[in-house]
Order: sequence, then C-alpha cells, then structure tokens
Amino acid sequence: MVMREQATGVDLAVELCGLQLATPLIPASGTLAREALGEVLGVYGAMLPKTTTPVPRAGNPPPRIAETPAGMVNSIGLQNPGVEGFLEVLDAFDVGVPLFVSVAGDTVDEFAALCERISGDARISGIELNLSCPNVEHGGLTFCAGPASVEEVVAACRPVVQDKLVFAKLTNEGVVENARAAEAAGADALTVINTLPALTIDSRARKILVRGGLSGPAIKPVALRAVYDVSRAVKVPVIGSGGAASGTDVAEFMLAGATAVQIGTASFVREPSEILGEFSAYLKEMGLAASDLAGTLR
Amino acid sequence: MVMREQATGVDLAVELCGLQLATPLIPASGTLAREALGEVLGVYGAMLPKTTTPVPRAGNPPPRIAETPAGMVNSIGLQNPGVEGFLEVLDAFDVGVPLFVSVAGDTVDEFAALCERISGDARISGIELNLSCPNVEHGGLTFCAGPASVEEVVAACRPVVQDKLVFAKLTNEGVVENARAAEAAGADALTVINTLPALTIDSRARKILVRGGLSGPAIKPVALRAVYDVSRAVKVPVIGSGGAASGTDVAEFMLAGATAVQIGTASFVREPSEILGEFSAYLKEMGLAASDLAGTLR
Amino acid sequence: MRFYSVEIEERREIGGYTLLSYRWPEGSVEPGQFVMARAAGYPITFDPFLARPFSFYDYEGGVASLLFEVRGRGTALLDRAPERIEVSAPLGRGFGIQPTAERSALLGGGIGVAPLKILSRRLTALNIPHDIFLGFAEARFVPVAGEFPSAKVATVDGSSGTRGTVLDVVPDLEGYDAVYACGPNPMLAAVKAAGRDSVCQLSVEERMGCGNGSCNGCVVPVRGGGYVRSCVEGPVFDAEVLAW
Amino acid sequence: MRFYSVEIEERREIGGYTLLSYRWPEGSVEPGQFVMARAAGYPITFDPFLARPFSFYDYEGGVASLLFEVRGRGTALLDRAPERIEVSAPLGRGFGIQPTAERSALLGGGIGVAPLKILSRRLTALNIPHDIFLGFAEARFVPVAGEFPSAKVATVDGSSGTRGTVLDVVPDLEGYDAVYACGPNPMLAAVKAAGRDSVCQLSVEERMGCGNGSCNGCVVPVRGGGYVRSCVEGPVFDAEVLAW
Ligand SMILES: Cc1cc2nc3c(=O)[nH]c(=O)nc-3n(C[C@H](O)[C@H](O)[C@H](O)COP(=O)(O)OP(=O)(O)OC[C@H]3O[C@@H](n4cnc5c(N)ncnc54)[C@H](O)[C@@H]3O)c2cc1C
Ligand SMILES: Cc1cc2nc3c(=O)[nH]c(=O)nc-3n(C[C@H](O)[C@H](O)[C@H](O)COP(=O)(O)OP(=O)(O)OC[C@H]3O[C@@H](n4cnc5c(N)ncnc54)[C@H](O)[C@@H]3O)c2cc1C
Ligand SMILES: Cc1cc2nc3c(=O)[nH]c(=O)nc-3n(C[C@H](O)[C@H](O)[C@H](O)COP(=O)(O)O)c2cc1C
Ligand SMILES: Cc1cc2nc3c(=O)[nH]c(=O)nc-3n(C[C@H](O)[C@H](O)[C@H](O)COP(=O)(O)O)c2cc1C
Ligand code: FES
Ligand code: FES
Repeated sequence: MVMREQATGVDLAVELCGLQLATPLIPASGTLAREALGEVLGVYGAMLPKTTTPVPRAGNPPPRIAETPAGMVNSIGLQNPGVEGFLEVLDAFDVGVPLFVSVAGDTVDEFAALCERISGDARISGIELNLSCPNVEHGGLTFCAGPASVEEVVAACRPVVQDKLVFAKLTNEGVVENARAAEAAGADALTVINTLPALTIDSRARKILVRGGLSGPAIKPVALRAVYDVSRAVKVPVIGSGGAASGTDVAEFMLAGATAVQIGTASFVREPSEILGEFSAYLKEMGLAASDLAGTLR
Repeated sequence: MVMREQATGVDLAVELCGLQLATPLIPASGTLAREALGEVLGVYGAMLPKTTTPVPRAGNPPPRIAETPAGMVNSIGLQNPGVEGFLEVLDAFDVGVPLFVSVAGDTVDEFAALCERISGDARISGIELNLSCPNVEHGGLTFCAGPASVEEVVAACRPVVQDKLVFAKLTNEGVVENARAAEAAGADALTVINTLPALTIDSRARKILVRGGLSGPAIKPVALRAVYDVSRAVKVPVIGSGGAASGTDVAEFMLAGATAVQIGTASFVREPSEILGEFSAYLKEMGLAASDLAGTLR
Repeated sequence: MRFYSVEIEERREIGGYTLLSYRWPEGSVEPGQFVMARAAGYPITFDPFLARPFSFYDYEGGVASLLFEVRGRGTALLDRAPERIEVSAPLGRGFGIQPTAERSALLGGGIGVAPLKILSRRLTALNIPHDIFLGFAEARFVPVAGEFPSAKVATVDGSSGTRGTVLDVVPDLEGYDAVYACGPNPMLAAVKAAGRDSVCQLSVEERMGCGNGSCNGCVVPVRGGGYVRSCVEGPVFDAEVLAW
Repeated sequence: MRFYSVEIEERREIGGYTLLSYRWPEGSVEPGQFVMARAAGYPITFDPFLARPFSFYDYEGGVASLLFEVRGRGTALLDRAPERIEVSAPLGRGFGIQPTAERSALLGGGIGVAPLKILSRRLTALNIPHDIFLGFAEARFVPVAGEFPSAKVATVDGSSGTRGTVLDVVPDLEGYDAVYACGPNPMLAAVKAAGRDSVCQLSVEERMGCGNGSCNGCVVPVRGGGYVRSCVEGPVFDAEVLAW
C-alpha cells in the first residue's frame, strides 16, 4: 500500500527477518484499538494487536492508569476476549501490512497451545511472546525472571509455529541474559523492552493509585540502553519498545541497534503519522534511508 | 539546630536507627556540593556528601550529563579526592546534623578498608555503602548483581564500623533479594534505589551522548515500587531515593514505607527548602506529623 | 490520537468554574460527548503527559465550549494557556435522547453540570419538556446555575438553595420516565438506586489515558461481569448496564 | 538550586539572536559570569527538566540582559515565555580584568559574543583600551555586531566582513598582552594555540546540570590531569590551566 511519506522521496522501508516493512514503525501491543485504526493507516509497517490469552480475561478493576512525570503507569490486567474471540475480530487489523499477534499464557504449555492454535492462520506473519506476564508455575514471577523460563517458552513455541516468525518480548530486568537464552531457543527477533515495574500513590487519599508498569518518554533512556546492549549480545534483529515519541526517538532506537521501533504510549498523546513525518524529515536532513541507520552510531 | 519549618508548628522529626533527624530529608550522595551548602542549612535532617573511594578518581571525560524527559542521565565516574582528601574537607558538611558518608571500593577488601579508615572519625554517624559501583573481581558487574556480593560487602564492613550505622545502598535490579541479603549481613538500614542504567544518543551527531544512570522525576514510580516492596520484605528502615521532587513526593515515599527520603537530582532544579515547605504544608493539611506517615497507606 | 490546535475564542470564570470556548467547524457534537484537551506544547514538553477528558458544555454556531474546574496540573495549564489549546475530535457515546418521554429530569452534581447545558439546548430544540436539578458542594460553584434559569439547586453546605445533595431537590425521581445524570460516580450510583434503572442514563467519570479505546484504562464494571471502556462504549451508559 | 521568578523587562530580536532583559536589583554581576535560566513553570512541569546556562550580555542600572540563540527546547521556551522567567543568582568565576595590559583583545565566536558586551563596558569604564573581534557562521547573526561599533567582523560564509573565522581578522594575536575569548570550545582551543597561553582567558561551554558545583557534570580537563567544574572554577579559565 502507499505509505504517507513516500511522497517526500525518503526510503522508509526496512527488512525484518526477511519481511519487507514499508516503515520501521509497529504499534506496541496493547496500545492500539480497532476503533483507532483509521488514524494510522499507512503509518505502520506491521500491525500488532493487544496480547491475547487462551481464555477471555476481564482485566483488573479501575483505577488502571495513573499519570507520572513524562509517562504513565498502567495495570490493565491483559483484558482480552480470549484467543477464539480475538481471531474472530482479527480481520480488522489485517490492513495490508504484515500482521503480528501477541500471546501470553500462565504456563509454558499454554504458550505452546496458543501458538499451535494460531499457527495455521494465514493472516498472521509472526507471533510475539509476551514474556512479561506471571509464570503461574513459579509463584507469579514473570517468565522473564530468568533465562531458564525464557528459553523454555521459546523452545516450546518455536517448533509449533511452522513458517511464522517468533518474537520474544523481554522486560528490562536481566534483559541481556534473557536475550541470549531466547536467541538460543530459536527466537527470530527480540522485542526490548516492556514496561518497568512501578507504583503510584495518592498522597492525600493515602492509598495506592496503581501498581503496574511504567511506560512513556520517561523510560526511553532505559529502553535505549537495553536495545543497545542486547543488539550487541545477539545476532537476531531487535525491535525497540519503550518511550519512543518523536521522529528522532525512532532514529535513536535504530542507531542503538533496533531494526524496527514500536510506538506505544506516545500514540495516546500524539498522532503516529506525525512521528513518522518527523522521522522522514530527519532522514531527509541526514540524507539517509531508514535501513542505513543500523550500525552507523559513531 | 532550629529547623525552618518548626515555625509552622508541624513536627517534621523522624527517628532513623535510633538517630533523631529534625527532618526526613537527606541529600542524595553526589548531588550536593560544599559550595551549595549555604542554601540548604536547616533543610536536611542529616548530611551525606558524594561517595569517596580509597584513592582519588579523576572521573569520566565530558560529556557527563544529558537531559531526558523529566530526568537526566549522568556518568560522572565517581570523581572524588579520595578518602584522605575527603576527610580533610569533611568539616564543611559537619553542620550540626548527623553526618553520613558514602563509600565505594573496587573490591570487598577496599570497602572494608574504607570503613576501617573512617570508623574512628567522631564526626561521622553512619556509612552508606554505594553498592552500585563495579565489582572489579567479578568482571565489572556491580556489587548489586546478586545477593551474594551484597552480603559479602556488608558482612565485611559491619564488624569494622563499630558504633556507627551501616547503610546499604541498592540499585533497582534484584532489589528485594539484595535487601534481604543486606539485612541478613547486618545492615542497619537500606537506601533504595540508585540511578537506572540508561543511554542517551544524539541522533544528528549519530553518537552516544552519555551512557550512565537515569535519575529525576522520571524514575519516581520505579523507586516507589522498590521502596514499597523492600520495606515489606525487611525489618530494617528503608531510606527512599529516586525522583523525589516535591513535598507530596516525599510523603509518597514515606507512605510507601521509607523512614527518610533523599533529595538528589531535584535539588538541581528546585530549592530543597521549597520541597520541605511543601511537605510541611502537606502534613499540616493532613493534620499529621512526619513520623505518623509510616504504615498509614490504606 | 490526533489533536487539533485551536484558538481560544473566549475564556471566563463562572463562579468556581472556567468556561473555555473554541471554534470547531468540523461539525456535529452530541450531548454527553467529550474531548481530550490539553494546553499546547507537544512535543516540546511531555509533562504533564496525558490530555484530560472534558464534556462539551455547549456547541453553537461552530463554537464549542468546555466548562471545567481547576483540580490539578492539567486543568491549571488549560486555565492559563495563552492563545491556543489542543483538543481531540468529539469522542464517545453521548446521551440517547428520549423523544417520547413525558417527564425528563436532568441531574448534575458539581462539575457534572457541564453536559447538561448542551443537552438542555437539544431537548428544548426538540420541544421535549425537562426539569433541571443541580447540586453543588459550596456556594462558589453555584453561579453556573444562572445559566439554567429553571433549575432547582441544592448545596451541601446549605449556602444557597436546599441543603443537601442534588437528589434532595428532586421531588419524585421514580415519576420521571427519562433521567439524564452526570456527576461524581458515587452520586451516579445514588441516582441509579433512587430512580428507575430502565430510564436512567449516567455519564461516568473515569481516569482516561487515550480517549480512543486503545489503552483500556477507563473501564467501568458491567452487569454480567467484566468491564467496558467508558471512552468508546460510554461515557454515557444506561444505568441498567452498570454493575454498580 | 535557588531560582528567582523575574519579570521580563524587554525582549527583542537582534538578527538571529534574542535579547532578553530582567530587573536584578540584588547587586553585582561580573563580566563572564552566567545564570541558569528557564521558562517559568516548576513544579507544574518537569520537562524540559534542566535550566540552561547563559552568560550575562549586559548589566546596567539594575537590569540584567541575556543574549541567546534558539537551539532547542529550553531556549525555544525562553524565547516565547509570556511574562516571567526563572533565573538563578549570578554564577561562576568571570573574566579577570587585566588593568595594566597595554593591548587587550576581545574575541567572540558566534553566540560567544554575549559576554563581550558587559566586558567591553567594564574595560571602557576602567579606561582600558581594547579591540573587539567577532566571528559568525552566517549573515543572519551579524546584526549584533552593530552593538560593538569598533568590532572587526568575520563570517564563515563570507556574507559580510572578512571570510573566515574570528581568528582571521585578528592581525597579530601574539601582540596582545590580554586576550578575552568566548565561543565554541574548538574556537577557544584555536585561540589558545594562536595566542600567548599566559595572557588568554577562555570562557568555556560545557553542558550543565546544576550550575552550583553539585553535579560534577560540567567539567573541563586541566593541565596536570583530572577535571574541574566549569560552573564554579569557571566558566572563564586561564588558557594555561586547560589541557586542550
Ligand atoms: C468523560 C469525562 C468527562 C469529564 N468532563 C469534565 C468537565 O466537563 N469538566 C471538568 O472540570 N472535569 C471533567 N472531567 C474530569 C476531568 O477530566 C478531571 O477533573 C481532570 O482530568 C483533572 O485533571 P488535572 O490535571 O487538573 O488533575 P490531576 O492532577 O490529574 O488530578 C487532580 C485530581 O483530579 C482527580 N482526577 C484526575 N483525573 C480524573 C478523571 N479523569 N476523572 C476523575 N477524577 C480525576 C485526581 O484523582 C486528583 O484528585 C471529566 C472526566 C471524564 C472522564
Ligand atoms: C557558561 C555558559 C554560558 C553560555 N552562554 C550562552 C549565551 O550567552 N547565549 C546562548 O545562546 N548560549 C549560551 N550557552 C549555551 C547554552 O547554554 C545552550 O545553547 C543551551 O543550553 C541550549 O539549550 P536548548 O534547550 O535550547 O538546546 P538543547 O535542546 O538542550 O540542545 C540543543 C543543542 O544545543 C546543544 N547544547 C545543549 N546544551 C549545551 C551546552 N550547555 N553547551 C553547549 N551546547 C549545548 C546540544 O548539544 C544540542 O545540539 C552557554 C553555555 C554555558 C555553559
Ligand atoms: C495501556 C497499556 C497496555 C499495554 N498492554 C500490553 C499488552 O497487552 N501486551 C504487551 O506485550 N505489552 C503491553 N503494553 C506494553 C507496551 O506494549 C510497551 O512495551 C510499553 O508500554 C513500553 O513502550 P511505550 O513507552 O512506547 O509505551 C501495554 C502498555 C500500555 C501503556
Ligand atoms: C550527578 C549525579 C551524581 C551522583 N553521584 C552519586 C554518588 O557519588 N554516589 C551515589 O551513591 N549515588 C550517586 N548518585 C545517585 C543519587 O544519589 C541518587 O541515588 C539517584 O540520583 C536517584 O535519586 P534522584 O532521582 O533523587 O537523583 C548521583 C546522581 C547524580 C544525578
Ligand atoms: S481512555 Fe484509553 S481506552 Fe478509554
Ligand atoms: S553544572 Fe553541576 S557541577 Fe557544574
């Protein structure tokens, strides 16, 4: 399809695991609703809806979000209709660019079963394993608590996914070790990072507002560090996630080593097409194509 | 000495390991210079200069700092005159409130030797072990890389420090496990947290600006989470550090479980006395004393 | 989320509230719909980070107006924004007008009065008779009642009108066959309890992140279990849908 | 760090630069000293987070003025701040006036011209003769040279004055027994190389965090090894001290 920025003559295309993406931007899982798709057509090089789970999840009671300096904390609780309901409405996200889906299970077997359920779906080009969710078999620590559980999940999912790509989405804690484990287990790419564990308190009500994950521009320097370190520790492509909110932010992630960059929280306060426009203007100013950025950090 | 806010009739005093602090505010190590002391007299309940090391350190070449959304990244490299030069000028920080000093070594033995050198100094009430520095004997990972090295340092320092307090300053990664280890090894209190590993990139120059630690309001929700979790995992007092920049921020840290709160980066952009004034106004509005806040989180 | 930079047409105080209006030629606004709004400045500043939701107070001749109370940073900045602010397009599902209702009641609690102006204008245009009941915490908020000539007023501190909440000035809520209410969630729960579930429409107030359905942050619990997003399925809900 | 909210007395463009002045009754300002400045707004916004350092352009009759170039967010916000800005007290160690010097040269590169105005005023008051040399990248910055009637001007693009850098318009730098220079660090290094080390004073430009010596972020390398803070030991240094 025609990308908004092709008009400017800047080449925004990148290659991710053999897939051609018309732009390096991908919506971060859980931050783009079906209702909001109209606004982003032609902006994203791939689609990625909210994480789906084996059975429907109601999610957590409100309040689920709180604003923080240059960011926000959320505790949505993976509210989703479950994989069956998810697949029924997935067509909405099939907008002519590669479609990735994010999955999460309570156990390794649930991850594998989800991948199996999805593997036959021709609409889907790749599966992002959301390893930031609690590992019920290990007292609620997340699957990113250590390389062992990361390796276990990826190794269980890789064979059942056949011809689709498998991405492991990692949290910041222990990210380099976990990245090596995911690569060893056969992940095609790594998404780095997810939200940072955080807490907000209402000092006047003297109660916890939200205990959840911090996202937004506040965490960008942490995400950049993780992307930089991981991309130097593994050979597979890295997809950056964490605070990207402008065209130069996207460039920073790619200079740090990311092949593609996810736009999440920033899409709540800015129009993703503006971010792509800024990125395109940056490339024009620098006389570069998007695919040139990788590895040009001096 | 007379505290600025006593005028308002609000009781700001807190007790930290048996020490009476006139206010719960303490300068975060490395963020208050001798030259700036005049501005903060009467504001802080205790003093805490920049980390000192066995021998002088020149620190890292510039650029050492970069601004980030609601924060900054620094890579100072522990520039300091070394413990001997440090002790010569320490009188400047002896301003009538308890004086703590921060120490860092490349090895466990260096930590112990520093503590021994200082232990006889009557001006000093407590020693904060800066465990965020690289552990040279373990390939440059910090002493907070795991509970073992935390326990080793604290266990080595505790006995040589005689009648002074020993605080272990922990980074965010693995903080709960490390907190338990520090407590088990005899730490009197825990400072939580230090800066978050981060990276900044200049997209136009296409070079790394600063690789270092993220601090400031951006990390407050992460620090609050760490303080909350640690204070529920250990019995010793917790000293909060990370993004506190207003009176209600101080209250949030104390509600989360902190006995005292360090003011660091915020002191570069605000006057600490304003923060204390806001905290005092908050207490007045709530009809509470500073020491009442602990454990009143609903 | 797309934001439009709009010029401030008018800004004035109405008692404890601020009325702020801007030109919005892009067409229709339904009573009960809202906008995400913020002082201009992106991407120069990301703090405060999120835009804030505000109901439409009025929409006349291509001019939209908001009525807001300064609570914290977001509203403080809107209150002092020099010339322009940034707003989203009209969002959400508004009030469902009940044309056949014989007796319609509009209930506003505090700043919940905001959407009743545009709603009352719409009902009047459709010749639908309606009674307006307003409740305020303190006297300083009461002046806005002047914009609703026929309204019955209650104040918690008794400084004007009846002492009590808005419900204390409604003679017989059951007697109404259409009830439109906006205010703090506890008031809405009380309305739901006092009125006939089947005829009550409630505009709820939840914290919002995106305003376009993307973050799942603004949910309310619904009968039958689970949560729905108040920014797309709401902010106006039929009382019987809510699990309150 | 203590900041004072000050009212903007005057703000006008001088070519590509903005001149901004405010009342500063609190007394003396030394040539070469600087302030940390930012648009008002704390603690309502923490982004942008840090204040920015600016040399004093002038100080006359209790009115201090800054001359700045809009580079990024901090200067953009100062450039549009409605009525007030926030400034620290005068900071740092300024130029050491050499009263006995027979020939004094003032060199400014780009916005490095800023501290030369107040310095030239001081030298004139002390009847110390001095020559002024200014270099600019482009024509749009040259208008400020009008504030220095006797100045010799160079432009890199040759649009006015001599084509080249400021050093290209100084006849014989060695011939001067007092040299005061401000500009980008590479220019200062060139001055240090071209002039007599022992008589050159250089106002350096490093990123600053706090401005009061607390963060150790603004250091410059010094001869004999190690680094010193340019906000307290500088920003003006004797050339021979710097390890450049
Ligand atoms: C659909 C909808 C319509 C609204 N219409 C109006 C309106 O017409 N006029 C008006 O003045 N307000 C309205 N509100 C409430 C308004 O959004 C909040 O008052 C505003 O977000 C506060 O922002 P702040 O930055 O000033 O306060 P903050 O600093 O964000 O918070 C200050 C206080 O306000 C509370 N608060 C913050 N956000 C919300 C929220 N979304 N809902 C409830 N409480 C909140 C906080 O708990 C805190 O106590 C509406 C809210 C919703 C969801
Ligand atoms: C002692 C001192 C005196 C100064 N005097 C003046 C003056 O009189 N007039 C004036 O216009 N400028 C002066 N500067 C430079 C001024 O501080 C920077 O231009 C300003 O901080 C840029 O802020 P910004 O937010 O607009 O740009 P940013 O968004 O912070 O950065 C934009 C660009 O400016 C560069 N930059 C940012 N901060 C600095 C810095 N501290 N030093 C050098 N480059 C920087 C960045 O690398 C980037 O390329 C002085 C600097 C120092 C250290
Ligand atoms: C409201 C919200 C919901 C999210 N839901 C998910 C999710 O379902 N699955 C997932 O892998 N990440 C989820 N995330 C994390 C984002 O995908 C992203 O990794 C994180 O927010 C950091 O990037 P950002 O700062 O650009 O938002 C969510 C984030 C937010 C703010
Ligand atoms: C410029 C700078 C220098 C610092 N130096 C030290 C140090 O020498 N020792 C130490 O333990 N922490 C040091 N820190 C970390 C702070 O003490 C503090 O733990 C951290 O910045 C988080 O708190 P804040 O957000 O309030 O600054 C430094 C932080 C900054 C910004
Ligand atoms: S505000 Fe984000 S889904 Fe409603
Ligand atoms: S700017 Fe902080 S020490 Fe100089």
